Amino acid sequence: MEPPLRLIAGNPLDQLARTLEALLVVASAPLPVEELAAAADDDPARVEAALGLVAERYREGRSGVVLEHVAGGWAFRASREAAVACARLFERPAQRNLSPAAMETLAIVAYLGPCSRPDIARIRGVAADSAVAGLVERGLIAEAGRDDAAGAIRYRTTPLFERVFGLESLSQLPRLDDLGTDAEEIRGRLDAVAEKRTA
Amino acid sequence: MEPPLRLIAGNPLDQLARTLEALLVVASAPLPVEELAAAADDDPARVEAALGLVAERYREGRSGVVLEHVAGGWAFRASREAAVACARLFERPAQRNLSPAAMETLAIVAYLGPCSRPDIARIRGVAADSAVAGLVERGLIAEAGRDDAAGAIRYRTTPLFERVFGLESLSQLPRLDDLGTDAEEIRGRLDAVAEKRTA
Amino acid sequence: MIVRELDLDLDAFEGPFDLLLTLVLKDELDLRELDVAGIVLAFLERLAEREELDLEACGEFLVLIAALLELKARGLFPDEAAELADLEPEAAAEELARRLAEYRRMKDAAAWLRERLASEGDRFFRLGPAPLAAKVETPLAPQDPEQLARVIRLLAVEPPQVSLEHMALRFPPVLQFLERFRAVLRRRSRFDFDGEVGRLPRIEQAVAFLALLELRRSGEIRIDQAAPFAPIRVARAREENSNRDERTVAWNLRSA
Repeated sequence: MEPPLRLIAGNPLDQLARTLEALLVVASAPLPVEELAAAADDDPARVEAALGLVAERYREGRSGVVLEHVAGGWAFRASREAAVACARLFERPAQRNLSPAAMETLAIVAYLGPCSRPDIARIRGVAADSAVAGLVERGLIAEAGRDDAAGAIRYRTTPLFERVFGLESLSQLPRLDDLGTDAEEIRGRLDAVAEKRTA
Repeated sequence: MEPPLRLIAGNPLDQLARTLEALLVVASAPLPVEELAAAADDDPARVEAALGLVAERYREGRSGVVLEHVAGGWAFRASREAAVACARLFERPAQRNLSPAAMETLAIVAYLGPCSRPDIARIRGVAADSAVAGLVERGLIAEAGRDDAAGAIRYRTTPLFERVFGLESLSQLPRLDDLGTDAEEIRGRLDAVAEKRTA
Repeated sequence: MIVRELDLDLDAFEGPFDLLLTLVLKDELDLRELDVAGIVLAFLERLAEREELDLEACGEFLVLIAALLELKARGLFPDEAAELADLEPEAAAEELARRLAEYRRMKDAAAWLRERLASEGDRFFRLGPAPLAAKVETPLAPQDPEQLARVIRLLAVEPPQVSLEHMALRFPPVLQFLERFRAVLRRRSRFDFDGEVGRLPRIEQAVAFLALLELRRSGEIRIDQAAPFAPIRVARAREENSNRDERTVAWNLRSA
């Protein structure tokens, strides 16, 4: 362990920092700053400053409990160095055996959500019913109402998805434009094939 | 905050103490020493000693996270000085709303009268097991005998449901004359659409 | 190499290709759940293990997989098949390229997620309430009953019209063609495949072709074709074989 953080006794933020620690250890989901401020009955700007103290105390290498900003809020988790010990004790049903079909379905819902099973089947070329059911059961996606026109149930990713994948929000996903090949390039290849055939 | 605990860097128990912190922060129930030792892959006596370090670091007045020894083993809890803040945290989400799946399930049971899970799943086109379980837990629907044919448990709405929706009785539900004049007719209509949807 | 004995290990199906075809034809396996690319890969792998190119196997495979693909495409996109067909070739190519690009991007997004999960998988956190936290009940806010009516009305929304073309996909069981061809061969010793089924919809022709392969496999018939695209001539095999093999075929179909 590194030498512990020296907090000046009587630092006016100390008590707020301890309150935040308490809130974070009982919370069952990441807490946004506004929610922490409301519970601590304090100013959001002061809460942000106190979170800095807490983050310094609970960081990888210094502590087995680590503060992280994830899924739109702040949460405690286990340090990475303790992952093997944690794995011996706890199962992680959310991420067990995610098949390629499930991963593709998850990607489609994350990028295009809310979207329905027919939408997903359209892109994947394979019906997605069982993949969708599996992801719902794992809590990675959830129903988000029905499509007004066709009446199909639509799905979106859950905060658990962001937490499992370590994302602060969906905006942290890489931009679609930066992924894969664009339509122009594929079009070029199709044309090349067609020319060969007619030649 | 009191001056932080001075752990001698390189204390052989430090790493074990950090592992224990990690295990305790992800546990959802108190952990007995044997379980901690098995997960940390270490000796129970050493685990006891390391727990002493952890208890010293996480104690009332020093930290908002407090290590507590209860009947079932060891667990983290919030410090007493943060009790008011924690109470505010848990009181706040009073405006909880129903998920789309729960609302749909509830509407089906309210309009069609006693329905079994298979009935609901057929009409929705997707399983409703967790929605049904959630509504039962919230007391909005309750068991109402068994299906004549298949013997499946049927559910009906409760007086709490009527209170939450501000209804004196089910006859006050908004009319759905465009779909049918009684429960049987509406059920027939929904069944027909559901069949088309799966075709 | 016998195409129909090709061993498959797919998400939706595990077993020989033959059984898969039978299940599809008997409507016991949803074609929409089937990864056709997986079948192609399995075939190519098997092909690569051999030194020589087995032309007969390739031909048979192409016919079968094309039939499967067409069935599946129509099942998945009942409306769009017609939509694409209505487009000018130029616009159709553009649309196809757009869809392929979208598909590729999603494949890459899935790969990114997989890597992310691998690198973030050592972050453990608690799911659900803390061990010693007071159990809290979050009371429901007062609700508007109109929501219930709205939800039921959405459930009564008619799904998009399924094109009639889709109805034509209710394709006949392969057994029907087995019997039809046997009946023809009882009257005549040979017949022309196109002459017999040429006027049927393409889907039924595909099923008829499967029946033809089945009959040849069991030794009931001989098939001749002078050149590619030339008429397929079907002839009775020797009598003594047919009785025994008829039983085998019936058994195969029933047991599948």
